Formats: sequence, C-alpha cells, structure tokens
Amino acid sequence: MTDATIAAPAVSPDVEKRGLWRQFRAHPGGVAGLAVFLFIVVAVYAGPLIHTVEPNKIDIRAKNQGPSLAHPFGTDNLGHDMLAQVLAGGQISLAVGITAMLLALFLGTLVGVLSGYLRRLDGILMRLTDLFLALPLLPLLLVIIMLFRDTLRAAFGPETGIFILIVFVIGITSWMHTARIVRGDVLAVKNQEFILAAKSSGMREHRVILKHILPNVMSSIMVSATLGIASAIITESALSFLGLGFPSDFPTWGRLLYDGANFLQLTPSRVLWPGLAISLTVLSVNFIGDAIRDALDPRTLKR
Amino acid sequence: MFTFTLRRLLFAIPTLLVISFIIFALLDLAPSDPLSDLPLTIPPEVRERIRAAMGADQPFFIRYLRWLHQFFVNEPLNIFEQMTGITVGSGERMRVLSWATRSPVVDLIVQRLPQTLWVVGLSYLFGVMLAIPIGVVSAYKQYSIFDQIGTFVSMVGYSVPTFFTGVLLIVIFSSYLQWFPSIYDTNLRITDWSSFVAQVKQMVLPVAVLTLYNTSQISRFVRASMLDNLHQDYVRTARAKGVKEKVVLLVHVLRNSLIPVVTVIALGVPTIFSGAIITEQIFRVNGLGQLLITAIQGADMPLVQTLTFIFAFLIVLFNLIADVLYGLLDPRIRYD
Amino acid sequence: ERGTDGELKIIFWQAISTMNPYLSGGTKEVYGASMVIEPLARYDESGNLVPMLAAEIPTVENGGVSADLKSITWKLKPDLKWSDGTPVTADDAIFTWKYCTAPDGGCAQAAYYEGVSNVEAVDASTIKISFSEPKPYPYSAFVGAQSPVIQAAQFKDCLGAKAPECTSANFGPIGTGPFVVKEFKPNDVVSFEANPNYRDAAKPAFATAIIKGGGDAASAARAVLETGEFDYAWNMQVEPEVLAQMMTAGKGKIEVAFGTQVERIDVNPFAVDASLGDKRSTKEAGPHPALSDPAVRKALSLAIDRDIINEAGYGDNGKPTCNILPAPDIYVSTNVDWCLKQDLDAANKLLDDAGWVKGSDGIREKNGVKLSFLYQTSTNSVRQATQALVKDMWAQIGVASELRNISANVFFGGDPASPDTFQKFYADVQMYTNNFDGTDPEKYMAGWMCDKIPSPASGWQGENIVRYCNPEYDALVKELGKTGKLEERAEIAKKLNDMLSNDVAQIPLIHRGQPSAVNATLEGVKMNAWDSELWNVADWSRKK
Amino acid sequence: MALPNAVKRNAGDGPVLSVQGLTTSFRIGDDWRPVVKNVSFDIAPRETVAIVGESGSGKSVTSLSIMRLLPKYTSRIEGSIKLGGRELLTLGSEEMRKVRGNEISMIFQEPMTSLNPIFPIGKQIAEAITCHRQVSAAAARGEVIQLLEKVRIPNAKSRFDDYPHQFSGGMRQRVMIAMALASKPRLLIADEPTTALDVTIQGQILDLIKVLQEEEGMSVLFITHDMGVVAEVSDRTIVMFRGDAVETGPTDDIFHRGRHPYTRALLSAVPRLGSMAGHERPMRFPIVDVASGVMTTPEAEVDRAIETRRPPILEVKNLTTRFDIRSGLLGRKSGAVHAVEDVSFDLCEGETLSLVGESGCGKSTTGRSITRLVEPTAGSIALDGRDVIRLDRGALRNMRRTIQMVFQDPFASLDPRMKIGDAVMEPFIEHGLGTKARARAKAADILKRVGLDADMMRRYPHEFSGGQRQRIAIARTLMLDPRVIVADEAVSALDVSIKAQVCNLLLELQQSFNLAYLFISHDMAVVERVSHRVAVMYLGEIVEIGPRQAVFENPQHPYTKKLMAAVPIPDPSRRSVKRAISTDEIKSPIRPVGYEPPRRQYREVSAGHLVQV
Ligand SMILES: Nc1ncnc2c1ncn2[C@@H]1O[C@H](COP(=O)(O)OP(=O)(O)OP(=O)(O)O)[C@@H](O)[C@H]1O
Ligand SMILES: Nc1ncnc2c1ncn2[C@@H]1O[C@H](COP(=O)(O)OP(=O)(O)OP(=O)(O)O)[C@@H](O)[C@H]1O
Ligand SMILES: [Mg+2]
Ligand SMILES: [Mg+2]
Repeated sequence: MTDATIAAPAVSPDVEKRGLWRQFRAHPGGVAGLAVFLFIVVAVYAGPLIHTVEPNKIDIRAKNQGPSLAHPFGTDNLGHDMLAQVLAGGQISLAVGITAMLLALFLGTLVGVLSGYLRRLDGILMRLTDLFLALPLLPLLLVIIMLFRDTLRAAFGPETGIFILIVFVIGITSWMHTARIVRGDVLAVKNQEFILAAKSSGMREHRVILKHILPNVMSSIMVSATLGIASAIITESALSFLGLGFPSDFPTWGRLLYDGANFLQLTPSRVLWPGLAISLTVLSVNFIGDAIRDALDPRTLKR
Repeated sequence: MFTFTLRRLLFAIPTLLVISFIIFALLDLAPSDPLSDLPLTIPPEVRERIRAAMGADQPFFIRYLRWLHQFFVNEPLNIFEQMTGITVGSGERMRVLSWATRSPVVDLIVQRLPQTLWVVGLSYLFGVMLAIPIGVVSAYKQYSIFDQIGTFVSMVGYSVPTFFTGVLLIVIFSSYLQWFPSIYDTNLRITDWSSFVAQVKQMVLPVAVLTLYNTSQISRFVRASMLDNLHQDYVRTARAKGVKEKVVLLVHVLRNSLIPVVTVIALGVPTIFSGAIITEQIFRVNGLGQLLITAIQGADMPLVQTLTFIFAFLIVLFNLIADVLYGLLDPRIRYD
Repeated sequence: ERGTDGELKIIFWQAISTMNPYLSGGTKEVYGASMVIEPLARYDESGNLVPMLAAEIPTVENGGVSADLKSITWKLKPDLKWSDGTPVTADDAIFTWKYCTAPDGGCAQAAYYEGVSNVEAVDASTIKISFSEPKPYPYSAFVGAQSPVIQAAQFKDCLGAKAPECTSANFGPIGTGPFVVKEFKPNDVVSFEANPNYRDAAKPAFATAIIKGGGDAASAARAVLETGEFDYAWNMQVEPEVLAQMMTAGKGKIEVAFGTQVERIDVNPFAVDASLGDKRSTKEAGPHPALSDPAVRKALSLAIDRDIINEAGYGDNGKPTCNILPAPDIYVSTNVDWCLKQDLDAANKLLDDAGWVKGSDGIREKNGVKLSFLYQTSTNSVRQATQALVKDMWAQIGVASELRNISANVFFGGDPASPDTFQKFYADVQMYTNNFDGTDPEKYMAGWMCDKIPSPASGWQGENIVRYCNPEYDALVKELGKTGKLEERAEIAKKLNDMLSNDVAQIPLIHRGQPSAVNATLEGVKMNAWDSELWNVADWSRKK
Repeated sequence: MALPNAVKRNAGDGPVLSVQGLTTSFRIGDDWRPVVKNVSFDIAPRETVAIVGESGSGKSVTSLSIMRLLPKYTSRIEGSIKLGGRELLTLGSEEMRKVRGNEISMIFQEPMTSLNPIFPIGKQIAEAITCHRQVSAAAARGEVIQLLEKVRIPNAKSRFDDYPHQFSGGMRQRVMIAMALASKPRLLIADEPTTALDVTIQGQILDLIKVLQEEEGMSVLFITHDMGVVAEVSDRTIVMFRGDAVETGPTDDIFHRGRHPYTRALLSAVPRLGSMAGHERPMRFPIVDVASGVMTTPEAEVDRAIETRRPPILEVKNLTTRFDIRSGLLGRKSGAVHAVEDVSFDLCEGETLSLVGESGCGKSTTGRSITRLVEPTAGSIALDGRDVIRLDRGALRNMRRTIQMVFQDPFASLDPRMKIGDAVMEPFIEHGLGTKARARAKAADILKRVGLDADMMRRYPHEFSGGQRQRIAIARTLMLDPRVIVADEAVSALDVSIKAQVCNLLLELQQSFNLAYLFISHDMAVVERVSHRVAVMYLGEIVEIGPRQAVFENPQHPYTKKLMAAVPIPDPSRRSVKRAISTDEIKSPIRPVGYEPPRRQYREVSAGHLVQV
C-alpha cells in the first residue's frame, strides 16, 4: 500500500541541517565564496600576528614605496606599511560592513514585511520610508553625531562608541531600499494560496511571516544583503570625512581607497589592495548568498 | 485602483507637508553654518549682520512659514506669470532665494537640470536597459560563463566606489590616451555635428561610471527574481503551448519577476533628480547633485530645503507609481 | 593686442557663487569679481600698494592723508570709463560706501569701511574719506580686491534689504576691469569677454575667459598639469608628491605666493572635561590640568619636527615657522627659533623636570592627570596627515593623543548649538590656519586680547580662540593702535609675535603659501598673496 | 518489458506516437531514481489510449516525458519516443517547441499552478493559437471565446479578461482544456482533465473531445482514475503500477479479462452508483490487496447513528458571498459574482454532509466562507454555538483548530519551499499540542495511513505526484484532530484503491471521534458511499438537500436528476450510448449592480428532504 520509494532511515533534524549544508556544498561558487571570505577574515585577524608591523607606524623615510620584502604592499605618503594598514582596515571594515548591513537588513525586512503583510501598518510605515528616503543624508548625519557622539563615547569609550554610532548611522540610513523591495515581494506572495492554507490551519500571523513569507522573499533579501555590505563599507569611509567616522588614524578599506585615489599613478599598489579587498569580500558574500538562495529554493538546478 | 490612487494622492499632501517640516527642522538642527566658508578674517560683528540680512536670525517657525509661502504661493505664481505674461497683483513677491548666490532657487535648479538629465538620466536609462537583458540571461543561463562574468563585473562595479572608478577613467582616458575631456563643459551648445561630438565625448566618462553602477545594482535584482519564477509550473505550461523560449522568458517569467525590479527602478528615478554627487564632482558636471552638495556644505538652507523637498515629492510620487504598477502587474494585489 | 589670444580657462575647484564680493565674502567670489570690478588701489606681488582707479597712492607726505590721520583723499585716473561706456565718478565710490554700510544689507566687507564717518566728492574725480578716529593705517576702504568700486547706476535700487534681489546686477556687475561678465552660472562657470572700454587699449590679451568650478583640488591640478585642458588652477592643496608627479607631464607647473597664513595648533588653557558641560573651555571651567602647565606647552612644541610635516604635506608650498606673524617681511620676528628644530631630549627633560613621569603604558602623568589629549581639526587630507605625524612625535615624549576630524563647514561654521566648532574648542588641542588680509597686522594681532575670548556670553564669538590673556599684551596692542610710523609699528608687532610664541599661546607649525597651477603656455602670471591672485589678469597672455 | 502483440490497430496507419522502453529517472541527492521503468506503447490515429494506475505510479511523468517538459538538470529520460516516426528525444529545442502545443498538446493535472497568475485567461488561451498560427488578435479573441463557450464557461465574453484566481477549480481546468484544444493538435495528452468537473460538464467535455477526434483525427492519451470515464472513452488501456506498465490491452479486455492482480484489484474496488440502494448509513469500501487482487476487508455499513438531539456543531444561515466585478479605468463596480447566495444548512457531530453541484456553482466559496478565508457578504455561521463572523483574531485562531479545510488544489496550498514533513507537522506544533518528536511521530503515522511513506517527509511538494500531494493535504488537516473538516475535492486525484483507503480512514475517524465532514465532491459514487446527507448546489444556491438515500433514490429538482443521469458507468460495453449534447444556455452567476435575488421557497418532500421550488 505504499509508493515506490527507496528505503530511507528515519529523519532527524540533525540530518536536515546537514542536508542544507550538503546542498550548499554542492554549489561550487558558494564554497569558493565561503573559502575566500573565511580567508579574508582569517587574514585580517591573524595576519597581524605574522606581519607584525604596526599599522600606524610612521617611517617617513620609506614613504611612497612600491612593494618590497619589508613592505609587501608598499607604503603610503607618510610611510605607513600598506599591508598592515589593509589588514587593520579589514578588521574595521568587515565588522562595520557586516553589522551595519545586518542592521539595515533587519530593519528593512521588518518594515517591509510588516507593511506588506499588515494592511493597517502599510500606509504609515511606507510614508515613514518615504520620509527616510527623502531626508538629506549629510545634515541628518551631522545631527545624529551632534546628539549622540559624546554620549556614546562616554558610555562605551571612544572606539566602541564610534563603532556603535557608525553601525547605527549606516543601518538607519540604508534600510529603506530593502523595505520597499521586501514589501513588494510580500504583497505578491501573501496572496498565494499556501499562505491562506497556513492561516486556515490557525497559524499565528508572526509564524506565517517567519515560516512562509520570509523564505519566499529571501532572494531579494539576499541581493540586498550583498549590495548592502558593499555600500556599508563605502559609506563608512564617507562618514569619516564628515568627522563622524573613525578617527583618521584608524585605517579602513574605504578610506585607504579614497586616500589612495590621488596616488593612483604614483603608487598603484596603494589603491589596488584595498580595492581588491572590498571587491573580493563583496564577491564572496555574493556567492555565499547565491548558494544559500539556491539551497533554500528546492526547485533551482543544483550543480 | 483609481480611488486608491486618488486617495494616495490626497494623502500625499499632508505627508509632504510633514516631510518638509521635518527636513526643515533637521536642517535647522544641523550644526553647519552658511558663513562657514567665509574667510576667518571677516570679523564676528560683520558675520552677525550678514546673517541678519539673510533672515537666518529669525525664529524657526517664521522661517519655515516664509519658506512655505514662498515655495507654494510665490513660485507657482511666478511661473504662471512667466508663462502667460499676466501680472498677478503687484508682481513683486519674494521668491525662494539661495543664501550663497542670492538668486532664486528655482532658476538655479532649472539651470542645472539639462546636464543632470543628460548625464545622470541617460546613465540610469542605460543602466535599466542593460540590466534587464543581463539579468534575464544570467538567470536563464545560471552559472554559465556569461552569468559568472556578469556576476563578477557587476559585483566589482558595485563595490568599487565611483570616486575611484572616476579617477581611474580620467587617468586612463584623459591623461594617457587623451580621448575624452576630464571636465564637463556646461556651456557647450549643440549647434552642429562637431559640437554634438564634443558633447558625446564629454559625456562618455561620467555616463560610463554611473551606468556601470546602475547596471550592477538592477541586474542583480532582475536575476534573483527571475530565478524565483523560472521553475514555476506555469512556465512549463507556456512551454507546452509551444511558446517561443524568448517569449516564455520575456513575457511569462519576466512579468512575474517584475515587482522587485519595478521597486528598485522606482526608487532610483528620483535619485536622477538629486544627481550623482560624487560623479558630478569628479567630472565637474555641476548638475543638481553638485548643487545640492555645495548647498549642504554651505548650509544654504533655502536651496537645500527646496531641492530636498522636490526630491521628496518625486520619491512620494514614484513610490506611488510603483504601487500602482504592482496592482497592474499582479492582479492578485489589490488595494481597496 | 587686445583679444588676440583666444580663451583663458581658469579652474576654481571651489565654485563661484556670486560676482558681488559685498554679498559674499568668500575668497573665490572676491577673486572672480576682481577680473571685473576694481578698487582704487591694490597690493602688488610684494605687498606694495599700487594705484588702480586712483591716479596715485595718497600719503601724509604727498598730502593725500591728512596730518591728523583723520582723512584720506583719493584722486581718480582721468577718463575712466565703466564697461558700458559711462564715466567713473566720485559718486560711484560714495555709492559703494553707502551700499556696503546700508543697514540690513549684510555687507560682507563692512569691516573695510569701519571707522569711516563720511565719504564725499570733492569734485567729480576726487574722493575724500573721513574717519571718526585717527587712522594710522588709512588704506582700507576701496583698497584691495575686497572693496572694489561698483557702479552707482547699476546698483542704485539695490540698497539695504533689496540687495539680494538684484540678481542680474549681482551676477554681472558692470566694472572697470579688463573683463566683463558674459554669462554667469552660479557655482558652476563664469564666462567673460574682454572689456571694450578697458583703459589700456592693448589689454587684455585674451578675447574671452571662463572660470570653471567644482570638483576637488587634485583633479583641478590634473586638468592644468597633466591634461592641459585648463590654463590656471587656484588653491592646489594637494600632497606635494602628487603635484610633482603631475608636473612630469610637462604641461605646467605650480607657482606659490607666501602671504600671512600660518597653520597652527591651538592649545587650550582651560579645562575641557565633558563633565563640565557648558562651562567647558571657558574661564569658569578652571585651568586645564595639563595644558596650563607652560612646560607641557613648550614640550609639545619642541617635540614637533616641522620639517617632516612640511615635507609630507606642503613641500614647496610651506615653510616651517615659529612665528604667528610670518609676513610681510618688515614685521617678521627673527627672535624665536627654539622650536624650529625638533628637540625630543629637551622636551622630555622639560616634562621630567615638571614632574610628568611616564607610566607603565608609556604615557606621562602627574597627580593622576595623564598627558592624553583630544586633537581635533577640520577634514582635509593634509591636515589628517599632519595629525598622524604630530601624534607620532608626541608619542615619543610620552604624550598620547586621540584624533578627531570634523567637517569644515561644522568646524568653521560657528553654530552655537554645535559642540564641534573651533570657537567652542571642546578639545585639548586643535589645528587650523588663520591669516589676515592686506599687509597691516594691527587688527590681526588684536585678536589675542583678553576681551576677544569666545564665551557663551558672547555667543562664542571672538577671535581669541586660544583664550590667551595677558594684560601686557593688551597694553601693547593699544599702543600699536596709536603708532603711525611704519618702523615703530613693525617693532611692536614683532614684540607681540614673540610674546605669543614664547608663551606658547599656540604652536605655529607651517607658514603656508598659496599654490596655484599655471599652464606652461600662460605668460604674465605674478602670484600675489596680498590681493586677488588674478590681480594682473589684464597682463596675462598666451605664449607664442 | 515487451509490448503485447494483441493490439488492434487500423491497418495502414502508422502509430501517431510510439513510446519504446521509456525510462525516466529523477535525481535524489546523488543517485538517479527511476520512476517510470521501461514503458512502451503506441497510439494510433484517432485512437484513445487511457493510462490508469496507482497514484504516484508515474503516469504524469510519462506524459511529461513525452512532452520533454521535465526539469532539465534533475531528470533523465531514456528510451525512444517517436511522433509520426520522428524521434522526439533527440529533437533540437526549436523543433521541439514547434511540436509542443501544435502537434501534441497537454492538459496538466493541477490547473491552479499551471496557469500564469498574472495574465488574463483569455490571453493565455489566445497565446496557444497565436504562437503557431498567424491570426489577428481580434480573430484569436473570437476563437478563444468560442472555445470558452465550448468548455461551458458561462459569460465567456466577459470572463475573457479575468485572472485565474477569480475562477473556480473546475473552471480553471476547463481553461486548461480550452488551451490544449485551441491548436487542434494531432495528439492530446490529458492528465486527469475532468477531476474537478461535475459529471454533467464532464460529459460535455468528453463529448467535445470525441467530436474533435472524429473531425480532426486527433489521438488522445487519457490519464484518469475514473474507471467510468475510461470505460466510456478509451479504445485501449494501459495499467501502470509502481513505474511499470503492467498490462496493456483493449479496454474491454482489461475490464473483463484483466490478468495482472493490480488490474483486478483496481476494477473490483470501483464504486458504482446505485450500489448503496437500500442502505441508509455510509458504508466502508472493500479493500483489495493490490499485490494479489484479493479482497482483504469487505465493505461494511458504519454502525453508528448520528445524534440529532444535540444541537448541530455547524449552523449556516442565509450565507451569501459575492465577489465584486470592477471594470474600466476608474475601477467602478460593474456587477458581482453571486458565488454563494442564501445558503442555509446545518451539520451535526459525526455527520457527513456532501455538497455536490455544477463546477463553479460556489461549493468551494461556501467552504471558504465558513472558515472565513473569504469574508462572507451576509449571513450567519455558528460553529459549536459561537458566531464565526464576529470572532476576533485570537478566537478565530482557536476556532480554526476546530474546523479544518482540505483545499481543492493541494499543490497551490503547499509552501513550495517547505518540506512536506514540516508542512504536515506545522499545525500541530503551532497549536502547541506537543513536542516536535511527538509531532513527527504523529505525522509519520498519519502519512502512513493515507498511503505515504514516512521517509517522504524530507521531500518538497514539487517532487510528488498529484494524488500524493492531495493526501499530504489531508494528512495536514488530520494533525489537529479537528471536529469539522471541510474536504474540498479531497479524494478526486486518487486512484480507486487509495481512494477507498482514504475514505475508510475518514469514516473510521468519524466513528471514533465523532467528526463532522462537509464533503465537497463531484464523484457521485463516493458521495453516495460516505455521506449521511447531500446538498445539491446550483448557481450559488442549494436547490435540494436531504438524507442521502432520499436525494439519490428520489431526486426531485431537475438539476439533481440531470446530475444523477450523467454519471458515467464503468462498463465499456455501454460506450456507444451517446449523450445528447446539451445545447442549453450556460447560466451565469454574474449579476448587475443592485440585483436582488428573489427569495427562494423550499418544499419538504419527506422528512428533512427539501427542494427548491
Ligand atoms: N520532480 C520530481 N522529483 C522527484 N520525484 C518525483 C518528481 N516528480 C514526481 N516524482 C515522483 O515520481 C513518481 C511518479 O509521479 P507521477 O506524478 O508520474 O505520478 P502519477 O502517476 O501521475 O500519480 P497521480 O495519479 O497521483 O497524479 C511519484 O512517486 C513522485 O513522487
Ligand atoms: N476571488 C474571486 N473573485 C471573483 N470571482 C470569484 C473568486 N473566487 C471565485 N469566484 C467565482 O465564484 C464562483 C464560484 O466559485 P467556486 O470556486 O466556489 O466554485 P466551485 O463550486 O468550487 O466550483 P468547482 O467545482 O469548479 O471548484 C465562480 O464563478 C468563480 O468564478
Ligand atoms: Mg499525476
Ligand atoms: Mg471548487
């Protein structure tokens, strides 16, 4: 009385998790992305243990050098070692990029899902989104800094305080795109019959959202995430010009790239490496995102 | 749908008023100052007098109401007068004047519009036009060479900021090869073939930089959304009907994938009018983006307020358009 | 020959927002307007007054300045014509004075007319300016690019509150200069053509000119030095090696003029602890626990290697200095040189002697007070490089610093609500540049008087940012105000400078020049730090 | 396996379609799992071949293999498929495109997901015409409207621009049929084309196909579970069982002289209309072992009477649900679909009320209104004494534990990204009825009882056959132990043996837990078996309601009579008996704005047997 099936052992949740991982692994791009990303993370945190030059050590006599054994990435116009700067910058850029992206993604998804799913909240949340889209960024940032910088600095110390501030600032100024995109997708998904079926089985709204709506709007969120990490890293560097980023003696990838732009012809390695680091990070995150997307979509081709 | 649109349009009026007030308050709160780029040699008491002449020393609400009146009453009347030649009342009324230039803000915007539309608008158009086919093909041929290259280029294109790509292009194409000018000539009038060529030449670099960025962003959304729909059963039905593969993709799958794409595009259109700040700066296109940034840096309140408000208006408008399009694209989405 | 050299292309990366310098005191506006409207006299490249509209420079000797120093009488050159062909008369000057002093006009150059009690026409071409008090240095009104003469006929309806509404006049003032405005696009580009009625029939050599704005300094430099698209670019604050690299293209070079700009570090004598709230950085806050110690101040100055800072950030565009008054030559003190060479040993010894001892973290402290400073400045790549270097140097004497950079429009904005303005000085040390217009330092030196200290009571206004207060100094400034003889004035000015330097009221770093990029095909450029850099644009021509 | 030679075929004509040794496998993890094994058959011109078989035995996969529409990377087709001598498996994709829809067209099993949700149905049908022929848009439109009328869609002209979600299940299926017939193909593959249709419309559709076969010489590959339909339409029949074609032969032979045990099992389990004469209560189906063909459990009448003294668990009074029709640029209301109009009935504990009626008459809408998945326009619904319409959200959620619904279209009602194990366990966990482990155990048990394997819990909905998905949907509702189940065409896609098994399960549950069923179905034989009472709907209204025996044995309303008469009889010898093609006008539930339906009067024929007058 049963269908033709191959005998299989009983399923445990553990196996299911492994299944997801197995599908992820079946995605060469995703695996490569993960490997590169892990490499970057490890390099950035463990690298300074091997390449022990202080990132802020100034050796003015060795300024504007090309790559050499002592300075594999060359030096900048003050004689900072670029490798050490790129590694140190990576710690900040990665941390800021990822946390700020996650915050923006969280806010955007929250607002998007709520306004797409709950008719009552839609109007007010979307007008709020319009408002945030319309607010001029620079004055907004200046005001935020003015209001919160010293408080946060006092509460968490200069570094953590600024970190929190930056993540917060990037987060609350970049969630709107995600929100609108997610909302659009939710509007389309929520009218499908399986949502109705889920509701008819008496599921609570938030569970419907979490278990049925979210997985079905995941691919847009994934794209937003990858793009978000890139813009967070770049925005961080823009913030420091307003005096709201990290102090100038904290290198970050974005700023290394900006400072190096004028030295493009003089010491190309100065821009090559931070630029490459940002691109590789974003690319690898993109491939990881693709792999997760594919793993979550049972229908796409798996390679 | 019509009542929905109408209701939303009506609702947009209070929304915009609130937004304009919040923007005004924000600008007022911001610590930058209209006199910050004056030399330090100008003594404090003179600064006070300059401030007073601008009206910057008035109380907040007076300034806000004055702006409202100037923008919503005087400027439209002025446009009306210019178009019809009829003088309403005395014909003398205070227009919204920029603090830095002491000229009517609307005139400044009109002056900046052409180059912004040419450069930023065109690159957005190119971006959309390139992104959709690239996204569609990338999704259809997922993990093919085309897709991989597309992914690579768009990710690099998106992650490397324009302040860098701009300089790179200038160094290569203006300094070494000397093919294109590095500075945009806003005085150029297209009168003949050679001036047309000159115009095209000076647009190449900034348009290229911006197009790369726009294409990268939009094509990612097209691709992801296409992938979601490519394996649905109705695609199978379309194929079973013998519909051409191109039609299957472009009509059946793409239309079903358009909602996020429409969202992204609608979010992007208003930014055409706010200009592309960095790219405009690098190539000295001096469009609206540059106008806005100089105004912000110079704390030119009336100019920033007006530009931002127009921007807000466009955002509200295009988000409304997107919402209406959702309803047209997907009949299951109903707003009643 | 007029108009034979085609177009002159100038780039001002900070764009010109209006052509009326009375409505915007920005340097770029003043420079742009100087191609069109002219003062009675201006300064040449070595700081000497040269007549422009005036026939000669009035002095006490030639009777142009009254013996009691209470009036000065200018005589116009004969047959002067505005670009529209009408004659220039004394009434135009009188109108200009009225224009700038009209209430509600918000004239940015009002300081130039300070102390002027009356301007009258002796005859159609003679102008007499009377002062309410004796003026030892009477060359202020109608002197220099900041106070040119405007045409009464054009601006007659633009007095006072009406001034901003005269858009077309403000954008295209009728002048006497070598060029007239053809089209003005605010904050973008100004187009000029040669003035047909210019008093020298052979000038200018260029038929048209433009001043393009926007972008940043480095790309402006590139447009002149590397691609050769432009002839002249102003204000090239770019790392020296980048400029040097661009110059290898052979299309142009950098010219520098040294004026009175000094990059300095202000050292706060008052406590700035955040817990003090609004009292921070004022007298009520009490003395700074570390920086009120003269030994610390001096050690900070001694520890700085100004040569390195100059090399990294300025190159040929700067010179290390210990003076706050670096020019003109007659005012320059040669007495202070203890800080010119870095002396870490002396600095360390000073601190040791004063009881500041290094703790386990290498930072000196005394009575629980650490030598750890918040060091703020405006955002600008050269300043950030300097910050990094100074931090490194101070670290070598056991002084820690936390760096902060603030957007220039906030830092210099003076918004009383912002904690980040340089006037509030809510930091231990801060860095910026200051200077004075013209060649006379009297007003500048008065900026260190006790009553010029910014405080909440004065709405944080006041030039004495370093909060220096020394009764002796105040007395000396007053004496300067009464002294007429140039040599004596110079002596006093030097004394004032020495007091400031030796008390380490602040730490002068670099005497900054004004670098501009000049295309190799452009001839006749004479860099001028005392007036508009375009002061002699009539003499510019294309190399044949 | 070899094809038996005893196939009668018109001499001279080569076969239209010849399938030889077809083996189709799916990739599961890293292995390939064959689901169709070495199947061979031919179809001659004008011939109708039926495939019958167990649910999940590979019927749909066989047909999709012929069309080459299986997902490229996760499936593999081996063997040979020749269309008029041309090998399809090696055809280039452009040639294959020209074959599809033009020479072979296909009706898919699940019409909801198979229609593009964002295009008007008219446009979708027109596309089938325009992509193979050069016709003007207006001509195509005319043709489409004709087709829609042929498949008996009421108000075809005005429904041209409607979207799939505005159609009832059966109407969507008819749209699919119209689409497939549009291009007048040489071969029509019809995968359960009539499961969602009531018997009257089903008959009309079958006639339509027959007419086309005669006029255009079309061949048909017919996949169905309805042995009555098989008997009526097919020349030859293929029986599939677990991926194999176990028996092939003329329909007559198969019906009377089936050799394979499964064939015999299949036929002996077929319920026949009228077999319940004389019985008052529902009866269990006999269970026949598919491996041996021997009856293991005989049929038996349920032994429990309904307690009518207790107040009914569900009371529906004057329920009315209308859908506004908006048209024009302004979106003005131009009319309304009166989907449910003044419907009243009640349902006691332990009782089965069957809802039968024409496709599109409002049965599903009634079910959805009762569970408040669509908001009723008027009327009252009392569930267990509580007014459903006035419940707030929390109470509604609790109410939904009591009343569960099986959706008509199981595929659309399953989240495509959720493994079915999770989908089945979800309501249980959601209502906090126990731990995850208990949920898993219970889900495995229920799945087994509806004939599915517990290890299927790891698979996604699209990896199942239509019948399997339907059983998943049933399993999901059973997880909550509800007191009322609205079963909307819950067993229509199941083969007879599984249908019997599932129905018996439902009866058993009803007995043990006193469940009440609102059983919506077109399968009159099943309705006769399982129901205590029957309500007949027509154009949104109940035209006749009463105890099953009364309604079936003494139908009063003309529509009921028509319905009873149209039920096909599973006997191939009656094939020649022709129905009179109905030419009557198709009635439409669309009314203009402001239309007030007349108040209906009912006549009581016997105790509880009401008929509209
Ligand atoms: N995409 C797929 N991936 C894996 N297995 C599949 C896939 N599609 C179908 N199957 C399996 O193949 C078998 C045959 O499915 P098919 O759809 O052909 O059944 P069927 O005979 O049409 O059944 P029903 O009558 O229930 O529709 C089933 O066991 C099903 O689970
Ligand atoms: N969302 C909707 N919008 C507009 N009309 C609808 C909608 N849903 C259903 N209808 C219409 O209501 C009528 C009744 O539909 P319903 O689904 O209840 O029929 P049904 O009796 O279940 O038919 P079937 O047996 O074919 O499933 C149909 O005419 C259908 O077109
Ligand atoms: Mg099937
Ligand atoms: Mg139905």
